[in-house]
Amino acid sequence: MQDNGHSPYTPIPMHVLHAYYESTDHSLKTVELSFDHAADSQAFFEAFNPGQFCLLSVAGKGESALGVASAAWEGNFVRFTAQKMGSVTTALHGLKAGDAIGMRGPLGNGFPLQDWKGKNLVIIGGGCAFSTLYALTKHIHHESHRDDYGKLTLVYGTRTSGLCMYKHDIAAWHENEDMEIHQAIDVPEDDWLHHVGYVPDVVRQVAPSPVNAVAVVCGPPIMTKFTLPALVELGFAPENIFTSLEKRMKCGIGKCGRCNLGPKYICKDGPVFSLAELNALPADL
Amino acid sequence: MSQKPKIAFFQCQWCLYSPADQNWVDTQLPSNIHLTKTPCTGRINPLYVLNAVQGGADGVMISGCMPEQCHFKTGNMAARRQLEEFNDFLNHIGYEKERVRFVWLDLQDRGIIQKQLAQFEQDLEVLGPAKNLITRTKIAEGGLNA
Amino acid sequence: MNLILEKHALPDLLQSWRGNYDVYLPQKMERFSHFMPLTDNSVLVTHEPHNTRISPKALFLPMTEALVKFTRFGGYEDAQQVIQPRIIFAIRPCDAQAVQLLDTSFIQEAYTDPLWLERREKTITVGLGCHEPCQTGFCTTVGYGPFNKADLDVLLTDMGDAYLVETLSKAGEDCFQGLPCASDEFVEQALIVQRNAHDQMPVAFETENLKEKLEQNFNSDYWETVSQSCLGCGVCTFLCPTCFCFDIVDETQRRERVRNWDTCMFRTYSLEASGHNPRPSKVERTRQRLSHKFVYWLDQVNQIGCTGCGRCVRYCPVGLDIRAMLRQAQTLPFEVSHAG
Amino acid sequence: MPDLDAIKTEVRRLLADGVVEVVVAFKPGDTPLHPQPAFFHSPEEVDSLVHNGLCQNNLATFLTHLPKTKKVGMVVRGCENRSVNALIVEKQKSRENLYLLGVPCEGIIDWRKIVEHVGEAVLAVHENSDEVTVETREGQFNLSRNELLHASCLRCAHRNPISADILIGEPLPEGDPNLARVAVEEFESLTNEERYAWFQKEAERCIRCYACREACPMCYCTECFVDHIEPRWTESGATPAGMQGWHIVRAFHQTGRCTDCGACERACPMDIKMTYLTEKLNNDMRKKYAFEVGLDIQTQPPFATVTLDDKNRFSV
Repeated sequence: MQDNGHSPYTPIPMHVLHAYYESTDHSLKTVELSFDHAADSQAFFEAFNPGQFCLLSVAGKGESALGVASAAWEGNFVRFTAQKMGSVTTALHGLKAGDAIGMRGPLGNGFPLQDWKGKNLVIIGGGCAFSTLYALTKHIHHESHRDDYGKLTLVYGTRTSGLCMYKHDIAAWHENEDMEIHQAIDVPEDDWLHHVGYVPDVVRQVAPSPVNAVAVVCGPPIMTKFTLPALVELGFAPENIFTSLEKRMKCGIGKCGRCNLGPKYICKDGPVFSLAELNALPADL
Repeated sequence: MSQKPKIAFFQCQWCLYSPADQNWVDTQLPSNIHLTKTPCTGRINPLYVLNAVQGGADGVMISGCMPEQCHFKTGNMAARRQLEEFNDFLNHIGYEKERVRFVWLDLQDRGIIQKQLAQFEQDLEVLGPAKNLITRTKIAEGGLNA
Repeated sequence: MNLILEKHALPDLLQSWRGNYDVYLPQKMERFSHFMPLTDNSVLVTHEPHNTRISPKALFLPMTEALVKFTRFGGYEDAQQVIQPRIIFAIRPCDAQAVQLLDTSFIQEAYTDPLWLERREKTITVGLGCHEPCQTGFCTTVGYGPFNKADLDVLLTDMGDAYLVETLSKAGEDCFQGLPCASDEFVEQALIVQRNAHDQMPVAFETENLKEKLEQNFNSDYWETVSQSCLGCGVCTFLCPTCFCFDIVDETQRRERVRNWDTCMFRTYSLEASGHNPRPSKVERTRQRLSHKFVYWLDQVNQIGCTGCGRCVRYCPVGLDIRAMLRQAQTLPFEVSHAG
Repeated sequence: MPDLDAIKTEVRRLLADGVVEVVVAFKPGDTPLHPQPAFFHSPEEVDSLVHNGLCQNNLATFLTHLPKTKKVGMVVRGCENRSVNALIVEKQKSRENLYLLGVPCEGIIDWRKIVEHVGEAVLAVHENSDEVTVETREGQFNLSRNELLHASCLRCAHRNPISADILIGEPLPEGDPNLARVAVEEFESLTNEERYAWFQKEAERCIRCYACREACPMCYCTECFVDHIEPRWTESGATPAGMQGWHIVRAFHQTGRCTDCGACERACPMDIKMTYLTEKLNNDMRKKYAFEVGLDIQTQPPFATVTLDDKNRFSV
């Protein structure tokens, strides 16, 4: 049973606060959800840690696992960005402010922030998987947490400039002295002032220092596959490289067996794994 | 029968030539008739019929164009083969044959669809509510799960 | 406590439970036996062909059950299910062991499946040991046995005209109150029957280092060889007492979110929305099924996730035999790991 | 009974001469009751090849598991041969890439019936045209072959492969083509309620394992209609409506494609009878369109063609 006395399979009721397109091609939409009941909100934020995900539930369509893209300090709401893919995310794209929706979460382990205190962070994201990293950056960047961590380096690649998410914040971060941000797109575009190329190459080019540093990689499988070796080349120890995995999920609480990766369940034991942990698991992704 | 029989009505969008008829079908169908317009009777997959039956329809009516008058040349003839066989097959497992009806509408026919539907409704009332083949609205009972 | 239950007294005993419990026992359904609720004229079927075709896990994890109901205006509520106290009679030790294994997955500190838990708490299991070895079973090979007591409230031993009733819990004792105590001699005889049955079970394959061999040969051709004739159906996993995977789907018309049994042998099981499938062919799926039982369960709870009931062997439409597959796995090369 | 040595010799020759890359046939299983489909790649492997009445799968199923362009040899019986032909009609394989070793078939033995008679401790099974001898620990049992045959084999009208490249053994007398029709008519003589009760009783044992689908050579769709999420055609779980929906559509999708081999029924772990559904469809195809599946590799099934002069109930 959850704390609220409901079955862990029953979503909590939420309402859409804002819904807006994130990318210029309208393939990505962000929804911000507010809690219907204060108790749910309290329970959520007590448990929440950046890097966790939630199952958004549209009655009659199903559930979809999405990473939380907001930090707790931002307010009493939860943000998600969904790419239009299957039936649930298509339904999500149809939502407008005021619509009802269900949510289960927070689920998964999230980033081990306690262990990262005092270290430099290298955050590497690609495409729409950047959402949890955005939550992480927001969390760390907040004045109450910023001093706990060292240097912040951000690498964010997208296919085109239009697909870049959270443009407003990212533009602000470029101005910020406090962090080093490298943005990249795959193919050259006019008026593009930042890197052009694939994320692994950009990482090599930026060459963040592995000294007292932790790297977090989140992106499409193909990007992750090539970025992890690049970080190892740069001298990062496997224990200090983290990535967030994804697999098809149904229950989100380690019961349905679907996201099983060796002896681990990605929903329950993950989604955040260090490269050292991953190396010990079968390559069943 | 206390309630009027529920009819799933699949209509080829080309088969009603008269605007008055089409308008009647589009706007004035009684509430016990559920209309699904398809681009051609050839588009009517037997799965649609099954879905209607399992969704609780007491009868399924399909209206299409006369042979050789199909907007897509042969769509209605393909439909004729498949749906007739599907009806026979449902009958093989106990679903009454009379619950599926096919009407061919000539371009010259006016006002015939109202009559056909009324007749079908009458015939279904005689048959009573469908009971062979379980509808989806029934909660799981029986089987190995019990 | 050791009691004697005369076989002719069994029907009355079963009926006497009916007032307080839902009683399930294997009965004949078409050409096989199946756990069904006790009625006035139920006949216990234990010999056909040795075990029920569907494992009694279905009594704890039904093939289909509602999890969530959709209310009007986009709300959700728990699907209510009335679960009466139950007695499962004549469950075989392998199946009871399987339920115990599944507990480790469904009842956990972080999340517990409320439906599973309720069914477990309200169930008394009366096991019936197997005094005749079954042909396709291999319970002793995987470390269990024909008179394995795990997760039973009562264990019965068939002694011809009577059963030896070993009560293993308070609840079990209460059910069999009033039966005469068994003499030491009778118990001694029963122990011989139990030992004989145990000894008659052949060793189907060696389990030593099996985990390491399967683990280290993750990318071996072995998987290709053993999965070649697999059809990719769900017989093995659906009949398996320890397979617990389920799918959650919305049944729009019933306004319910239900869970259905699912299996890693299906293509759609791991297929992601992007079109990527981590297990694209039957090779990977077979590997997952075997590795889950003989590697991952060991990593998780240090028990083999197979109780040797033999259903998958008997009913595989292409005659794939897990025993033969694992015997073949024993020939794979491996290195002794010094890590642990 | 087919001459096993002759089959082996031919298979060895095919592999040695490189006529085919792989031969699909059977090998002995772990127990004598369950021979296993097997893929033979080299002449040395062929020693273990078997072919007997207990080989219950339709090998044509594996044709669509293999790459289209691969040269495949296959040991086929009457039904398998027709399934292969039907797959060729549906362009799943070209005839040039196939070499068929035909074996006349005397019917497939239901292992469950053997178990019912003599128990599971079977050590060996010997068979001839009339009798099956089963050796168990308790002794030897002689059973009548006819009693052990599967229902669809008893009604089989095409026991000899019709388009094999080589026929091993003497052709057998063909079965009576009317038996299937009689079976259908017998079932149809029941009332609607009785037929429905039968269907309901059979369908509700279903556990949705889809063994029937996977065992069927014609069920080669990458995505089956039950896998569709949107629209969901019928309930996905083991609910009465879902089970009925599955059995109706599974059978109906076989219209004009089913060879009545009965592999679906043999694969079913719950002993669900299914051939009474497909037999009806086959019977209709014969009656209405004079079409029989797999008799050649050109004729399209009735649902793939249209004519103006169909005479059916929906005609005007």
